[in-house]
Amino acid sequence: MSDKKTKNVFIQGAISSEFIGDSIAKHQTKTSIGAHNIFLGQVRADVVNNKRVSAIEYTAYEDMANAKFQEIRKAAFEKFELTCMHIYHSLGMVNAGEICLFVFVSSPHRKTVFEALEFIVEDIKAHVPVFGKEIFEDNSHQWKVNN
Amino acid sequence: MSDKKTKNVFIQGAISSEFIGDSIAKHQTKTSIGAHNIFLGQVRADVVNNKRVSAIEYTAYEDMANAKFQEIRKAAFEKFELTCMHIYHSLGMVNAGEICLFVFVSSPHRKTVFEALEFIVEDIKAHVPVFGKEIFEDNSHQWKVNN
Amino acid sequence: MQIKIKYFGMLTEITNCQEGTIDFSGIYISELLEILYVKYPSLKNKEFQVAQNQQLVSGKTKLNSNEIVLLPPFSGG
Amino acid sequence: MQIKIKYFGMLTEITNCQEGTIDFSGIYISELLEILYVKYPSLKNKEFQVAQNQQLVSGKTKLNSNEIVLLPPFSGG
Repeated sequence: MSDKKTKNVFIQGAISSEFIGDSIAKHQTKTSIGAHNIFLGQVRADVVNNKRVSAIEYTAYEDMANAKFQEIRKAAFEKFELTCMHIYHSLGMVNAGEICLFVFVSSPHRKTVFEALEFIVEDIKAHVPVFGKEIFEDNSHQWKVNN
Repeated sequence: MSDKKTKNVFIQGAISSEFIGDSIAKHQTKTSIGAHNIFLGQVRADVVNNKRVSAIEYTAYEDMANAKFQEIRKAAFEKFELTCMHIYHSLGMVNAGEICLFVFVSSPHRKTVFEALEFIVEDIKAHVPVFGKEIFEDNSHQWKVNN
Repeated sequence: MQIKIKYFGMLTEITNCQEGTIDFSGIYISELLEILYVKYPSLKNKEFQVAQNQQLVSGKTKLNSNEIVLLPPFSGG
Repeated sequence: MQIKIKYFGMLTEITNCQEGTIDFSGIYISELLEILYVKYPSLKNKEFQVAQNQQLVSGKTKLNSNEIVLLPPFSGG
């Protein structure tokens, strides 16, 4: 229902370490920044009833999710003195050990990035319609539950 | 005076985004990790009396600093359920926009990494004998003060 | 009126589909849910939220869209 | 006894060197500082801490090393 253009936060498959490194490099021209804080969610090979998680398959209600990410961005920029903020989330299969969530905030000062990053990550976990299906090595599955 | 072997935390010059990306990549085999949190300190081009900071030159009382970093590591591992922790600090010249501090913590759970990272960064700022000389564009300087 | 219903996550295992349509002549979301509970009885035992126009809504909300989305607990990140 | 004194950061601009030696026959760090204040009067106006064996010490500490380090406020990161 919103007319706002919303950026697509989703990436197909895992988020690579090169992508993260490149994203860091792009901030070297922004010389008012004194502190970056980065959160990375990585798929854990949890063992449940002797079966090991080999991957998580992510699906999302994409339109609503992108709108929610946009709302979270807006709220964070209003609440904290941030120079920039980037959010990326995987869709589809992400293997254990690979990265599925990348949240990156930058500010002149460190106190700001610590507060902002935790606020944003908790908001994403609670309010963005993304669904993780944990695939076990025997191809059975269970639906991930956040806590 | 201590017999403990202490790891050298110092890197000559800026910490590159490739180095950080590589460090992230190395954690993909550690599949008990669910959350990483990374702090990056970047040299700000602050303007003081119409002069702009072009670089910071870092010196340190290296033996004591490495021992302190080791103490901080030990305290953090005792206090938090961390899977791993890495700390790197620049020595020598780091230009505005470049990275001078890289602190990286990983854990099964996100709450742990948020708490641990802030604890470690504040401890470094307060207790490690590192000294920043802010070099202005006209080659004059002032000594950096943390707050 | 034909209403499109979308399902996500574990709910798709109850409905065996990602979307369907139902014929609806009521006013409130709760009435629409009653129809879905008849069609998919085990939906009653599942925790989910309802979205209309990309906003979460309660059963007391009036239907004002021809698309409704059923969302199980979020588990991103 | 010959004591090596190391200076860091802004203190090196007062001493014009990164290290020096002084001849010392006292017991306490505070006595050693008195000698340094005579040698470098403007050191008195500077904020600094003293380290012995890589530990911060107070003036009341006894000297038990032949190397003492003067550290201005830390500004890493």
